[in-house]
Amino acid sequence: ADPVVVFAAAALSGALDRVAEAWRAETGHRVVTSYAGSSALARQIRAGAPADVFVSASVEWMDAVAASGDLRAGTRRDLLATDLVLIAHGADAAPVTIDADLDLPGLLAGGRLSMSLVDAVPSGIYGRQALQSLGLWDAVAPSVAQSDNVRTALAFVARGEARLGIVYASDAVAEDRVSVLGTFPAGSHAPIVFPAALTAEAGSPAAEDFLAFLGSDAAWEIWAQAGFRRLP
Amino acid sequence: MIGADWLGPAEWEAVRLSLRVAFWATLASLPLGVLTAYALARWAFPGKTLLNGLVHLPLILPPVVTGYLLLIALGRRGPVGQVLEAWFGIVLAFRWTGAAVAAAVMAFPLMVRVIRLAIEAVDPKLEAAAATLGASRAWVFATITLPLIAPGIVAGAILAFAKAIGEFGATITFVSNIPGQTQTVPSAIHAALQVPGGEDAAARLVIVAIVIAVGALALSELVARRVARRVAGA
Amino acid sequence: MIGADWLGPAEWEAVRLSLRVAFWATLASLPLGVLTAYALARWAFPGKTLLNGLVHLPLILPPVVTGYLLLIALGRRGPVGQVLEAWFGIVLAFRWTGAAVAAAVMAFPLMVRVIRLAIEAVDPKLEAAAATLGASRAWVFATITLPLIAPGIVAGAILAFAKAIGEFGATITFVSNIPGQTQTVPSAIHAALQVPGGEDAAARLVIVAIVIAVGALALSELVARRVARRVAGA
Amino acid sequence: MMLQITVRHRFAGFTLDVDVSAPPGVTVLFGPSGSGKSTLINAVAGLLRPDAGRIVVGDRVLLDTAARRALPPHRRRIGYVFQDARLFPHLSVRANLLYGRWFAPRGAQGARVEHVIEMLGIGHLLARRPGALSGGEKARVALGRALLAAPRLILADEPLAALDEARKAEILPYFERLRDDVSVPILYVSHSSAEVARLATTVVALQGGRVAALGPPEAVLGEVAATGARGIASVLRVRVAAHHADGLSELDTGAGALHLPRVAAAPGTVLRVRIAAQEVILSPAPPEGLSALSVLRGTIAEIAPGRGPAARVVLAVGDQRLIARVTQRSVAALGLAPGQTCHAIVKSVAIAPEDVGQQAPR
Amino acid sequence: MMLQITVRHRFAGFTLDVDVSAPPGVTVLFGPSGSGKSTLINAVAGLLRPDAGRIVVGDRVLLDTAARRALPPHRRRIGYVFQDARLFPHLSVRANLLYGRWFAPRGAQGARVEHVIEMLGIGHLLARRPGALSGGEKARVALGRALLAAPRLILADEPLAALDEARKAEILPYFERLRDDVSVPILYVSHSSAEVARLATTVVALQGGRVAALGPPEAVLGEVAATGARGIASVLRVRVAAHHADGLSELDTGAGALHLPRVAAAPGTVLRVRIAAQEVILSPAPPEGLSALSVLRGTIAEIAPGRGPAARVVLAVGDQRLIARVTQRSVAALGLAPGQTCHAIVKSVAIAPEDVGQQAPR
Ligand SMILES: Nc1ncnc2c1ncn2[C@@H]1O[C@H](COP(=O)(O)OP(=O)(O)OP(=O)(O)O)[C@@H](O)[C@H]1O
Ligand SMILES: Nc1ncnc2c1ncn2[C@@H]1O[C@H](COP(=O)(O)OP(=O)(O)OP(=O)(O)O)[C@@H](O)[C@H]1O
Ligand SMILES: [Mg+2]
Ligand SMILES: [Mg+2]
Repeated sequence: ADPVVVFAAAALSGALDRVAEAWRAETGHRVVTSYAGSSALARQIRAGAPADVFVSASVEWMDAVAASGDLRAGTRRDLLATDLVLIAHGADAAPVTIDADLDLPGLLAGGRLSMSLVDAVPSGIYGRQALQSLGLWDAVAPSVAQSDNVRTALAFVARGEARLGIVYASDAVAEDRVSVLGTFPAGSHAPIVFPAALTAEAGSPAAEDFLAFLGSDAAWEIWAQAGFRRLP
Repeated sequence: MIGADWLGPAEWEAVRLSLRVAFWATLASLPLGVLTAYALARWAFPGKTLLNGLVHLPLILPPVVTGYLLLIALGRRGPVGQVLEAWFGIVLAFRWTGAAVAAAVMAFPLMVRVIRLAIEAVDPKLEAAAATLGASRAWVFATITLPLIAPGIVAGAILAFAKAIGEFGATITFVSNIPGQTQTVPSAIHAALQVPGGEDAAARLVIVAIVIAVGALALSELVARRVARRVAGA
Repeated sequence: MIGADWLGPAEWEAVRLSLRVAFWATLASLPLGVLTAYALARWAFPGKTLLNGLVHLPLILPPVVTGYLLLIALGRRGPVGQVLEAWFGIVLAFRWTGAAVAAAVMAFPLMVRVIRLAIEAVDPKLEAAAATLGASRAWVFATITLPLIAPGIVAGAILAFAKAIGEFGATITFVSNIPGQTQTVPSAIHAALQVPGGEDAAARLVIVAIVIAVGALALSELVARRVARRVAGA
Repeated sequence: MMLQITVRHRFAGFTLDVDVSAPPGVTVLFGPSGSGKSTLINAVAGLLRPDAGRIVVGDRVLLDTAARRALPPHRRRIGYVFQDARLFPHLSVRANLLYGRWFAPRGAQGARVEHVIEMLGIGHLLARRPGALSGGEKARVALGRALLAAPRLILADEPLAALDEARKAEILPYFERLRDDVSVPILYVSHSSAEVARLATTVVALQGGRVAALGPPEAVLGEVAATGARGIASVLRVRVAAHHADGLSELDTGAGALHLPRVAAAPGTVLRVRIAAQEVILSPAPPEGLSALSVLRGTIAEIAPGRGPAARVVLAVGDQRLIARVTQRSVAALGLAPGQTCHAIVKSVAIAPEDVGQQAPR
Repeated sequence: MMLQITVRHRFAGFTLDVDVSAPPGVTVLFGPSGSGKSTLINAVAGLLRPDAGRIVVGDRVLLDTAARRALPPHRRRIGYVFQDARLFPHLSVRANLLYGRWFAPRGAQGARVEHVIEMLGIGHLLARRPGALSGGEKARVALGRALLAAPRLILADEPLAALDEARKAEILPYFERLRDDVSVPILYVSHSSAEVARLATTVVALQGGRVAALGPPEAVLGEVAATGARGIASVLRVRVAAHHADGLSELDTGAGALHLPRVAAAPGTVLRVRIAAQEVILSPAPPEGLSALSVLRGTIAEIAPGRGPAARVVLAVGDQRLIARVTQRSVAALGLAPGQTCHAIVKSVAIAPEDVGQQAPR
């Protein structure tokens, strides 16, 4: 049978591969995953890409695909959630409480705050929302170094080029050259969700099955290990 | 020593695909590259500046934009893509052929620039001499100009090949990153870098890319030296 | 007509920055480019293949990798970066100078290839003639080789400039995107394309990039034609 | 095959303005460096599009700017020996030689390849590339390449300048045969008045882009203006009378015999012989006891003192004219005067092989 | 400034193997196309590194492969006139001419720029680029460029081949002056035996990469093997005796006077005159009533029949040798035999200006 083609946000790579492996062990079906930025994947699906399942890192891009009629109606659901964390270079930084009183400029001490693109990449957008709602943004905005994806943002901190960074909790778990200083309060930014859906082109029952499997308990063992949360 | 299992099957697949994509991208764009270079070097025609700008466009624009434009034009729902599919049964989107097209487009300015420079360096007196001996413009081109610019063509081709091996932004935007179908080595490297702890896999692929490219370079140097010696006439 | 407010201030800043980065990337790498091209074209030395491969590397590798390698080497914590900072007070990380370095590195293979081709096309008999008239190797280079390859240098420079205008992947990976400091036009375009409905903003910037590059191309064609006429000796 | 060339072209600082009409045969362009010879030839080849002009070879109009007609170079069927060789560097000598063959119409009769290769002495070079040839070798290959293109018009721009005397002497007869047997019209640039006299059916003397003199070599070579004093010569029509056993050929001028080293022509053949005016000695009385064997008897037709110490004495010998250049002192000492009978002494061995040519059919 | 050149070099199919030692002055390389002249000159210039060799100019060792010494070309202080001009296409004619000046040591005394430009007649070309020059114009600029480099050794590879007679006649005296007044050693390739006789202090005849003959022109030009029969000539030392009012100069040979068109040298000056063997007429009795003014009296030293109908007769005139080339028939008819007294008739106007040269100081 044809493998199930999954277009997934790059932030999910690794964990999603293990989920797919688990599914294959269970069903014998193969999954082929194309990782790229959510924007690129969404545009490709709208241009007729042969994808069966789309997992986006951005609600907006999922909306955009839905609006153009390229999703199979009724299959969309919010799959995963994660948190936004403040990280620092080094394995043993002291934790802080993230609230409006946090002396972020003091923590930066002239260094850089590494984030994803604050106008474009989801983690960056969430990060700015959080800083703004806490009233910390204006003080640190000039120090923000923006990367085009969250992995690069993480790498700047890991290499010590940037003192602090804001990334997903799911990204921070796998990097031992950084330590998590704290988690942003859930109310400081819009909920971070990864929606998933079948595309309008998806024909095979296997695709439906895989989408279902993504939310199964078996999958959640893997998701949780990778730092993701179930939606409340 | 390093065994075949040093790379996973998906990675080997990416290597094979990259080679195929780069080879065809280079080979298929070469005739058009030579023609374009010749037109820019030798002809005067309205719209020459435009053509020149158009050729350079993929160099100037971020690859993502080029890929996006390709997707809009050549995708299954794009105007050109629909024509290609309906009339010739050719589908580029999300196939390796599309990856080759993206690589060719991205490499085209390099190829044209180099070949054009070679054409401009040909002594028109030799072409004139050939004409007096009865060779028409086409024959002069085939028997004098073309052999004399052979070193330039080799250089242009190798540059295009290297670029095609390394192309990533336009490719992933146009044909996505589907393992076994459109995942080239750079896409695979990129994907590997997204995985926490994926640096090792990325490094292995980087080494593979380097080996391929250095091999191609060395080969091209050999060819170029031979060709140059022929052309120098010694 | 299109007013100055057609682009936002951040976008104008990006345009200014792109021009500055591309200009300095091209200018500063030109001497090294000519030297490298000359060495590859004319000298035989151990490690020549290696140098050739090294020069082509940024073409072959995905830009992200190049950017990452630059970060490792030239970042504040990188071995070279530390030396630069400690000895010369030069910091590249997160500065526009770093963006220029990234653009220069990415454009270097193109520049070198083109100039090398031009050098290989110079008739060694003319250089020999200059030597008999008393010119040392350096003088022969300065008075004969260099003027004769001027069209190649112009072509190489314009190719590098175009590439530098379009460079994005290595730049953002090395120096990230700091508006006003390292956010060049391609970064801005890339950012715009990441958000749904950002195509308009991206299109505006794409047009700006095209205008810049076509302007540079047209200028270079003018220069190249003059230079070529001089060199042809008519 | 008449040759009609009217060309006007301006370069910055130089204007070519010529109107030449020449009968079939070899038309030699003669004139100082920079006088416009190559420019004229380039216009005939189609490599230079002149400001205005009309060029007709036989019945083929190659160019007519008034009628906006210009045959492209590759349709002109020419064999152009460039002043600077212009061999194709990427082709072997053999491929260079055969290049024009590819494009000659099937069945066009051109020179035989082996024959040309042998005449030019380039058999041992065939596999080489032009970069490894000496200057004279290049010149010979360039000549061969043009000859082998089966051309209907040969343009030769100083084809022999880079060659030694011996080699020239081997190649010159080939041009004569082209002129006489194959009747390919030839436009030939030369600085050598010996070559001019031997080959030319018509001489065009150029000077600063204009025609200074035009006519058969007998006429033009007698003009100081066209050739410079030392180039003055007469060209005599002679008939081969006999070949003697001692290696000399007797040539009848109608006014005495010339004895020349063996000439390769059957008795009865009409040849032409160039006799440099400066090599003729005059003697009122029949000379005796001299090593010179050829004495022609004639009547002094004209004595023209030159600007220097020399004078030009024209002798009517039979129905032809022989020019002698002697010192004015001798004219006075010997009391030479028009109408007087006089003997012209010509050394047999002083007439070079390249000074004897087949009479061009008119 | 002795010139010592020992060079051995192999190309595929050609081996140069020469050992030449020449006194100061002009050393002319003479020989057929492909005999190795340019190769030899390139070795002296340092553009060709021969397999083995030693090249010494005066006290400067340019090359000594045994000692692994090779001066790079730019330190050899040469002025090389290339066979193919090789002008710098991107520089104006003026910049081409002055190129070597930049690198000449300060205070090196070279030719005066205006003087060279005037002699070569290239004043109107200075602003042009080489691409817009005629063949002969290129050759002249190339010559000027080499002369103006203030060289300590001039290498000239057929510098005059592309020029007309008049232009040659203007340039040749310049080389003589270089030889005699400035005493720059000159290595000169030529196919013209007139140039050889006029300029050469030493002639090196090359043949297939080897030295076929070497010596002063008097010796080498008398050899059939070295020059071909038609190049045989004698070179006589003569003293200017008087300049006559009718424009003739009287030159004393020690065995009779030569009368030549005015020679630009003060009475008493010693000159050398090349007399082509084929232009000499012999007469056992003193000739009378001839237009030829110059008669030398001598004794027949040697009669050598050639392969053709001609014979070479060597006359001892004073302490010098004059060679005549006459037919064997004349030798028989006049009963010429060694030891016999004989008169040699030479036409005054037959000696070209380029045949009269300053006597090279030995
Ligand atoms: N690079 C080369 N490779 C092989 N053979 C060569 C090379 N250069 C010259 N030759 C050969 O060496 C011989 C001598 O060449 P050279 O140029 O010295 O001749 P030359 O005496 O100058 O002749 P010319 O009067 O025709 O210029 C020729 O037969 C030529 O073909
Ligand atoms: N492209 C050009 N632009 C300007 N002047 C030119 C150009 N080509 C030739 N000339 C000039 O035209 C004149 C005639 O040149 P041409 O080459 O016809 O001379 P030529 O008679 O062949 O001389 P030579 O015997 O020296 O080859 C020369 O004075 C030359 O400088
Ligand atoms: Mg000419
Ligand atoms: Mg030579």
